[in-house]
Parts: sequence; C-alpha cells; structure tokens
Amino acid sequence: MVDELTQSQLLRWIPLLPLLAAAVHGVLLVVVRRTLPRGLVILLSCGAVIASFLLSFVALIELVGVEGERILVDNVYTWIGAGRFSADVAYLLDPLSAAMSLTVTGVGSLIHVYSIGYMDEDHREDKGFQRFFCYLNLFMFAMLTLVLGDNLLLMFLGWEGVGLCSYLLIGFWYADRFNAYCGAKAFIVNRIGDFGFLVGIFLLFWSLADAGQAAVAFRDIEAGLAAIVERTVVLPDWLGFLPGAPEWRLTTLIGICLFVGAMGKSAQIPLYVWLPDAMAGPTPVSALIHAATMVTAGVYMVCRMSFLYAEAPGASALVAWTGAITAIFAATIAIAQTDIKKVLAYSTVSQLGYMFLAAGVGAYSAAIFHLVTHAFFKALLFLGSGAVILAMHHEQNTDKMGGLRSYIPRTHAVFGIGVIAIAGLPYIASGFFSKDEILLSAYLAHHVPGYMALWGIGVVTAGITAFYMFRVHFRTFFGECRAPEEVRSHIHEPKNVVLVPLYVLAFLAIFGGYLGPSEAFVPVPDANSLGNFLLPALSQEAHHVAHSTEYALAGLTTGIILLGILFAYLLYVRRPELPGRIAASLGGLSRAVANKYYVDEIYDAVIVRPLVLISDRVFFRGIDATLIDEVGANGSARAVRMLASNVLKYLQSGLAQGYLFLMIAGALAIIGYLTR
Amino acid sequence: MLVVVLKLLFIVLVIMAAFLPIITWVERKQSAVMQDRIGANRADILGLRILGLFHPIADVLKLFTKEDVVPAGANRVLHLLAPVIAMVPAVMAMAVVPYGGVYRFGQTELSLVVADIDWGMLYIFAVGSLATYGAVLAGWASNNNWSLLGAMRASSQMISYEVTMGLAVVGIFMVYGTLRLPEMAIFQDQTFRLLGFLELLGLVEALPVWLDWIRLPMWGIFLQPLGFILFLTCIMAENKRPPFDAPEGESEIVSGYHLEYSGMRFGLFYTSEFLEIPVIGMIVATLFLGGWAIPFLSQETIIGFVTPVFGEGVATAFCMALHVATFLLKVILMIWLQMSLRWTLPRFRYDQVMDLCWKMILPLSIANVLLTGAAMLWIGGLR
Amino acid sequence: MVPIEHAIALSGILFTIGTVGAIARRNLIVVLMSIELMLNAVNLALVAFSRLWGNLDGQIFVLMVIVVAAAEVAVGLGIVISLFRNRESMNVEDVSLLKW
Amino acid sequence: MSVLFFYVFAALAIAGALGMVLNTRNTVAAALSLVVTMVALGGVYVLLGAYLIGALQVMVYAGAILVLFLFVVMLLNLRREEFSPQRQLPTKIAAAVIGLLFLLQFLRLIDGAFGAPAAIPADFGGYRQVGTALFTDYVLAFEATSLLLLAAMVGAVILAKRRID
Repeated sequence: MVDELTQSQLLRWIPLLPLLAAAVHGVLLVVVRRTLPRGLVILLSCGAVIASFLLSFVALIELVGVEGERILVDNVYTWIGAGRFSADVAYLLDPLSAAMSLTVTGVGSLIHVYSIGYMDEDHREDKGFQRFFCYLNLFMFAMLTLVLGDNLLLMFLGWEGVGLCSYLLIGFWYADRFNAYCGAKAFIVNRIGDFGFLVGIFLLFWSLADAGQAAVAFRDIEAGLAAIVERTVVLPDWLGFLPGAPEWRLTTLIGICLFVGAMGKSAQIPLYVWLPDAMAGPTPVSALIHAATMVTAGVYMVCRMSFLYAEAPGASALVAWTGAITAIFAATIAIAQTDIKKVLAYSTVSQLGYMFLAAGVGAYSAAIFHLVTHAFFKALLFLGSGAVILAMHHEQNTDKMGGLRSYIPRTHAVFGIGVIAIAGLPYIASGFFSKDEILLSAYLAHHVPGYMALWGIGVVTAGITAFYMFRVHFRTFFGECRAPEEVRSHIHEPKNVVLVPLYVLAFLAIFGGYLGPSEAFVPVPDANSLGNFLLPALSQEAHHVAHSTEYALAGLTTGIILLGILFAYLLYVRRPELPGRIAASLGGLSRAVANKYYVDEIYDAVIVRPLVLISDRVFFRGIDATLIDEVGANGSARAVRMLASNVLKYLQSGLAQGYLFLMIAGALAIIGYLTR
Repeated sequence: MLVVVLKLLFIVLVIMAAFLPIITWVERKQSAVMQDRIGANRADILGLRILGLFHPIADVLKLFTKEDVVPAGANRVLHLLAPVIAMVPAVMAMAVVPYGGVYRFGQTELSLVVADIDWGMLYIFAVGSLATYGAVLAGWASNNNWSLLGAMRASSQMISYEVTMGLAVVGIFMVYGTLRLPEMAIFQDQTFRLLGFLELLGLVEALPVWLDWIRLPMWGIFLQPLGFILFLTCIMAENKRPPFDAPEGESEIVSGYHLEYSGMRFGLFYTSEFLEIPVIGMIVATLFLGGWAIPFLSQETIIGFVTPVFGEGVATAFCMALHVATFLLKVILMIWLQMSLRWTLPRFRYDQVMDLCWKMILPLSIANVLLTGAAMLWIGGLR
Repeated sequence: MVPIEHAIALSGILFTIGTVGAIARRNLIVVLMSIELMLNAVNLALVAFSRLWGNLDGQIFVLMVIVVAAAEVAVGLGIVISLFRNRESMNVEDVSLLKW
Repeated sequence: MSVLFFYVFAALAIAGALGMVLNTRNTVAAALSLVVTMVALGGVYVLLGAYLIGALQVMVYAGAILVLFLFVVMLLNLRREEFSPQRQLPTKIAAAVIGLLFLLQFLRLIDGAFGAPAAIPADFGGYRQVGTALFTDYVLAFEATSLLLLAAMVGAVILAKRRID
C-alpha cells in the first residue's frame, strides 16, 4: 500500500549521515585506537548533523509540494521477511515526523555547536572529545530513526537506540561512580517502560494478525485497526477494581501498554525518577536528550498512534490524568530544589506532563506544538544554565550563586528570555501559545472524565511553573553573590561558540510560538499554521470555540502566572530571608518536598531491595548455581562420564574389525527394522 | 563365427608364425650390422646357411630341449603360470587392431578386424594393464631376491608408463573423435593441404590453386607429432626392452624377473617380448600412420581403376590385399624403428626411467592435450 | 539379456564375502583387499541399477567410487608400509593402542 | 549367449573372492584371486552395458590397484603370514554369522523387487554418453575427486616416506 505514495530517496540520508559520522568515530576509537584532530571531529560531527538538518528542510519543502496526501516514503530494503510478515527499513515523512525531525535536527545542530565550547576541556583528556561526539551522533541517528521510521519495529529500534545513547552519555564521566550509577538507573527504569512498550507492540501485532491484517507499518496498522476496534478483553477477577472492569476494549489495553513505554521514556509518574539523576551527564546532553528530544519520544509515539488512542478513550483518560498529575507533582518538587539543573529537570518532567495532558484530551497538535516550543526554551534554559555552570567552574548549586547579573549579563539576558518563555507571558513567550492551547483543549475535553479538574491542575501548574522558574532566575542572577571569593574572581562570559547558539535559541524561544498561535490572539488567516499543517497526520477533530472564552481562559491563566512571578519576586528579591522561615513553619511538608517526597527512598525500599535480595538468594544461588549448574550441567556431565568410563569404554577395544562388526550389526538391525 | 575364427587365425599366424622368427633373426642381423660384425650365420642345414635364416629354428629347438628348472622354495603354480600370463595380453591386444578396411563382395561385407568394438583403445589399455602381472609374478614366484627386485622395478615402471601412455594419446582421441580403431584408420584416409595453416593464420586470403596440390595424409604423426613421440616412448617402455630394460638389467640384477627361468618357459618370456614388438607396431601404425590406408589412393580409386579389367570381385580382393600389404609394411617400418632404437640407445638407470616418465612425459602429454584442445577450438572457431 | 536380480544378488554375495574377510582376517593387506571387494560389490549394484532404470547416474557414481578406492588404497598402503616399518607386523590386532 | 557369459563371470568372481578371503597362507595368491574377481566383474559390467566402466574396472583395479598391493607385498617381502595360522574361533564364527545374516536379509529384500529393465539407447554407457554426463552435470564432483586424489597422493607420500634422521 506504500507503493502508490511519493517516493523520495532523500529521506534515508537524514538519519544516515549522523550514523556514518558516528561509525567513523567508533571505528577510529575502537578499532584503530586513534583520535582525530579536534578540528576534524567538529567538522565531521557538526557537519553531519547540520547537513541532516538542511536535508530535513529540503524534505519538508518537497513534502509541502506533494499534492493530495502529504506523505513521503523511502523504502531502503526489506529488513525482516518471514512468510506473510515483513518489516521494511523504510522512512516516512508526514507533517508529524517532519515537525519532529526539523525540531530534532535543528536543536540538535545548535547543541552540537554549543558542545564544541562546552566540552572544550575534554578534548585534551583521553579521547573524551571524540567519544562525546561519537555518542551524540549515534543519538541523532537513533532519534531520527525513531521519528522517521515508518513501522513500529523501526521505531522500537530507535527507541532502544536513544535509550542506549542516553545511558552512555549520562555516564559519560564514568570515572565518577555516581555518574555511572545514574546512567544505569536511567537505563533500567527505561527498560521497565520498554517492556510495556514491547508488550503493546506484540499485542497490537497479534491481534491484527488474528484479524488477518498482520502489519507493523503505521499506515497498514491504521488501515487494519478497524478490524479489531470492536474486540474486547476480559480482565481477571483480581483486577476487578479497575474502572470499566471486567471487560475492556482491546484498543484500550494496547494503548495502556504502549503508554507504559511512553511513561518510561518521557519520565511520567511513576517512572520519572531517572530523569533528575540523568542531570549527572554533561549539560549539552541534558539539553539535547533529557529536555529537547529524547524525552519527548513518548509524546511523539502517542501522537503517532493517535488513531489508536482516538479509539481507546480509557487509555486516553489515563494518559491525560497521568500527565496532569505528573505536571503538578514535578512542579511542586521543583519549588524546593537548589541545584539549578535539578530544577530544570523537574520542570521538564512537568512540561512533559503538559504534553501528555494535551495528547490525552485528544489535542495532539497542541501536544506537538508544545513539544516544539518546549524544545526551544528548555534547550535554551539548559544551555544557559550550562553557561552559568561554566562561568561558576562547575558549580550547580544556586545557594552558591546570586548576583551573577553583573558578571555575565549576556547569559543573564538569554536565561531570562528562557524563563519568560517557559512561564508563558502573553505574546513575548512561545510557551504562552502552546500552553494556552493545551489548557483550552483540556477545558473543552468533555469526553474525558474530570476534565475540569484537569484544566484546573493545568492552570495551577502554570502558576507554580512561573514561580519556581523565576525563583531560580532570581536566586541565580539577583541579590548579592554568595559564591566564595576565589570563584567570584574568575567568573566570566563563555566563549562565542557557546553564546551564539544561545542567541539563536533565545530568538526561537520568543518567536517560536508564532508557528501556531490561535486565531484568537493573532487575527490573521491560517494563523495556527503548525496545527493546520499537522492535522491531516493526526486523528483529531478541531475544536471551535468563541474567542471570548479563549480570552477569558487566557486572562485567568496569565493572571495566575503573574501571581506566581510576583510571589517569586517578593520572596527572593525583596525579602530573601522569608523562604527559610516559611519552610521552617511548614516543617515536614517542606522537608518532604525538598526530598522529592522520598520517592526514590520508597522505590528503593519497596522494589529495589527486595528484588536484589530475591535475585541473589533465590534465583542466583538457589536456581542458577545449585539447580542448573550443579544438578543440570555438571550433574548430567558427571552421569555421562560415569557411564562412559565404567561401561561403554569396553566397546572401544581398539580393534578396527570389532568396530566393523558392530557397524554391520547395527546396519542389519536398522535395515531389518525398516523393512520388517 | 567362422569369419571371426578365420580372421583370428590369419592375424595370429601372420604375426606369430611369420613375424616372430624373422624378428629374432632381424634382431641378430641388425645388431651385427650396427656393431659391424658378421653375426648369426653359424646354424646350417646341409652346409647351406642363407644369412643365418635358420637360426630361429635352432633357437626353438634349443629352447624346447633345454631342462626346465623350478628353483627350490619357489611357488610352483605361479612360477608355471607367470610366462603364460605374460604372453596373453599381447595376443589379446591384436584382436581390435584392423589390418584392413571394409570390403563388400556382392552381398557379404568383410571388415578386416577381429573384434570391431566401439571402445577399442580402452580395450587395448585394459589388456595392456594386465601385462604387468607376468613380470611381477615371475619375479615373486621364483623366490630370488634379484628376481624380486626385477619384479618390483617392472611393476612400478609399467604402472607409471601406463598412466602416461594413456595421457599421450588423448590428443589423438580428441582429433579423431573416436576410440574405435577402424574409424581412426578411415579418418586418416583423408588428406589435408600442407599450407592450409597459412589461411588459418590469415597470412594469405586464399591459397593459389596449385598450392592446394601440396598435401599430406591426415596421419596422426602429422597431426600429433608430439603425441607420437610420447606414445612410442611409453609403449616401448611398457615392453621392457632396451633402453627401458631396467627390470632385466643384466649388469645390475642378473636379468631380473626371468632370472630363474629356463627352457621353453624362458622361451615364452622371450617370445612375448618379441611378440609385443609387432603388436606395438600395429597399434602405432593404426594410431599414427593411417593403418591400412594408402596415402592419396582411396579405396574407390583403386577398385574403380582395376574393375574394368578384371571385374569388381577381383578388384576388391586386389584392393584388400593392397591394404593389408600397406599395413604390414607400416608395421615392419615400426619394427625396424624399434630395433634400431634398441640397438642405438644405452639402458637408462632406473631412477632415470621413472624421472623420464613422471617429470618429462607426463607434463609434456598434458601440455599436448591442452594445446590440441586450444587448436581445435581455434580452428573450429575459424570454420 | 542379463537378469538384473541375479547381478544384484551377485553383488550381495561379493559384499558378504568382503565383509567376512574384513572382519575375520588379521592380515592388514588382506583386510584392505576385502574392503576393495566390498566397494566393487557396491559398484556392481550401481551398474546393475543404472542398467535397470536406463539411467547413467549410477555409472557416474561408480567412477567416483573407483577414484575414491584408488585414493583409499594409496593412503592405506602408505599406512601399511609405515606401520610395518615401525612395528614389523601385518597383524591388525597388534595395532590396538587406540583404546580406553 | 550373454546370459551364459554372465553366469561364467559370476562364478569366476565368487570363486576369486572366496579364494582371496579363504587363502590364509599366501598373500600374493590372495591378491591374484582378487584379480580374477576384478576382471570377471569387468566382464559383467560390459554385459550390463557399462563398457567404459568395464574397461576402467580392468584398467584401474586389475591393472593398477592390485599391482600396487602386490608391489607392497613384495616391498615388505611377506613370504607367509608372520603370525600363527590358527585363529581364535569366536571371531571367525561371528564373522560368518553376521555375513550369513546379511546375505539372507539382502536376498530377502531383492527377491522379486525389480521389474523388467528399461529400454536403453544405443551405445548406452559408452564413453561418449558417460563422458558427456561426467563433464556437464557432474563436473563439480569430477573436480572434487581430482582434489581428493591430490590429497591422497600427498598423504601417501608423507606416510610412506622414510624419515631421514
């Protein structure tokens, strides 16, 4: 069914170029054990990524040029062909993946350039520089495969690939055990999610196969979905408490399974715990992988499968509620964090919550819109914080900062822009339009149970977001400097190679929102260009609402945001001594918040320790060592040896004729048996 | 049936009764001539001794009347058997060699070959390969170390030369496209233009007509000169006469495998050796010298020439006689060649014999095969 | 016309004789010869079948078998010779070192 | 006629085989009786229409392989078997029994198992047909055998070479 679509040999090069660069690096590092000169590394890696950015741009133009259904495909080769099942390595460019790939490559190139400056001191250390760019390119390949892949398997390949790269990059400075630990944590938590994802894929494939529609390509799945929409599954009794039990729609079950994968990858409750620790990696990594691109893979996947979720109201509701709760939960945690990157990490979690909220209420275009804008300003924020950290000589704790405004004004400016953007002040912040669209669609989502509550949570979270972002900003750049003297003396603006990407991102953070504002705010025809561009790729019905309501909602949100900003200003600029007292008065609550609600500790106690204990005692010592090794392997071997050395050896008399005799006898026996 | 028997008798009688004694005499005479002696002129009947032509008879009488010794500790049966076994193959080989073409008298057709089998050459090889046993058994049976040495030399030499002999004539088979000896003879009845190769090489467009008259018969010796030399060498080595008489080698191992033989049994070895000489002659003549074919004079021509005078029957008979005569002539030529070689060349040392086989003849014959194939492809491509 | 059954029966008989010889005789060379005999019996069967079905493949197989037999004899006799050099014996039972 | 020949050859072959196996005193005699078998088999092949195979049989087996055997026997100069002619009876009996069983089984199986032989073209089994088949369908096997022969040759040389030390 792909054949009558427009082919384009161009697509394959978008993911392939970074892969080639990574391969060159890898071969050099692993096989040849030599490092390229720094200049070549930069040329190769950044060149590859920028090239694939340009390619995606060209592809976009080609895509817009396509009349009829806007889809480009590039069948590279048949990856797996087994009977009636076949999965191609094929790339598909529709509006959704176009937006994604442009975001990924665009932000990616900027961050690559930034990394040149940031990883500077690593280039004389052992191969660090090249290794870093090798991983980064590999990540770009995996991410683009995830985004452009035209079937679930290819997507899963990319899915795992980005997981691997995130693991490698979080533990990039593996010399420090803690970083390695964080990497492992990220990997394991992701594996849990991936398990759900995989189960979802299998479930989907087999149910389709039962319906005689076996397919893995998205378009085929979409076509074949009608066959299984009506299917239902009966839940076991012990799940009776679930809403809608005991009979669920199959699509709901599949949707939930897939969403579990999204939870892991996109750090939603309960699997968000890895993301804050992922900040152990270099800051560009945090910006690229753990803010802009990889963590949004879950959102992308949900949107990509929107046709499925549209048929699975239960799953959608779960998505929406998970997103909302995550959003406010993470936001509250972010209030009390002192580590600048941790704050950003939690804000990322909560923003992802927003996106899922949008996806859950069926506003997929809004989700993608927010994804894009978030990519811009969150990347900006992370890179800005990176600049700060550079300036402070790898000091991340905001308690040791303050008053940096005067030392590094440029950084202060761009960071401020980022803060405003995420807070979402009208018209001057890209965050405003996207967030507002999300809230609006939540407000209108009558088909989702408790949609008003969702909307309320969204609004409150917006306020909290504004509060803690400005808190960080104030604590970092205002007041008097709390840094020790010798540090203070060396604070300096970063190099241009670091600053230029910041400027570009700042520009995007301001004006990125105008990709798709609602007509209510920007009264020009086809103002919401991104949304309209995306719509055909998503199964979502556009909502129509009076502009007045939009104004009212937006006004309310903005008011709350301003309130949050005001609080922040009061607490951290006017009366810096207040927060301490408030925390003291709140006592336990504030401690809980500061300690992220002890979630890690709980997981550790409830899941990790028992698991380790059981694995060690029962599975390793009990089953593996004793049962399998001793009894199974060695035991059988011993038995054979006994038999052979005591009985059978006498058959080997060393007399060739004896063997011949036995041979003939055996042949006779067989012949006699066969011809009896 | 009767015809077959007659043919058999003819060939056997001609070769055995007529050729053998003469060959022995020739051997003596030629050696005498070549060594500048007056040899073989003692035996006389009533005082008249025509060039010692009575010597063969004397030989036979002597051999028959000699005492027949079987050495102690010898294996009697095999000792008795060996000479006969040595004799048989040579005789058997004659069965497939044509000594004349096919002639029709009225209704009946007469083809002058005892057994006209399609795989004649294979038959000859098969039979020839059995010739080894005579020497081997003789040497082993007579419980004597010299004999044993001779036997081992004989066996290894003959096996080795069988291989190369087979390879040497592959070229001929390729050219003739058959293993059937009568067909070979017929093939060699044609002629070819000596300078034809100039056309093939493209040196000239077409030969002037008068040059077409410079022709050669399509004989193996012209088509496969290298093959001819190699084959002759091998087949002479098969018949263990000088210069390939390492198995006998009087000076080293006292006349080798038939050291312990005396009387008529030695006579049998002697005979088989001499019998192989004309057989070799016949085979070589058939393979390389056109067999019974008379160059430039085809059967039709002869018959057509004579018929008006004497009538067809006589003409055919005449032609037949002519062919047989030609054949015998060629055989005699070959015999003479072998004789002169035998008296010209000294004996090879044993290792030299083997080296000649494996290091010279084998590669050469393989090269010959390759060349022939290439040439045939080339010419075939030109045609 | 040769009766095929009898030809195959002949091959069976020869094979049996060869087997018995290979099992019962102690002289290494005779054992080798018995194996040759067995091979020949098989060849005979192959030829008979190729005649039966009018199909040449059997004869091709015979050619292959002959080649293999030649190779086998060459190596086998080589072994015999070196064996005889080393332990002055032709007795199969003298070469039973390779055992438990 | 040919049937008569066939039975004669068969009798010769069996006699030769028996002579080979039963002759415990004289290895050379055993080899010779095997020669008889081989030649007889060659005859049988010819009667069965396998002319090329027949010729090759005589050439290779009778003409080369068995001569090789004799050669070795002479080289090692085995007059009689060096070991006591009396054999341990059990082996003999076992061999006889297994042989008998095999023969019975075999005869039971082939009894009336075949129909009339197929009609065959002229010069079936002649060198032309076999050669064509050998060099078209079976050329790969042919090449493989050449490799096998090479290996065997090298092996034999290495084995039989007298170590100079």
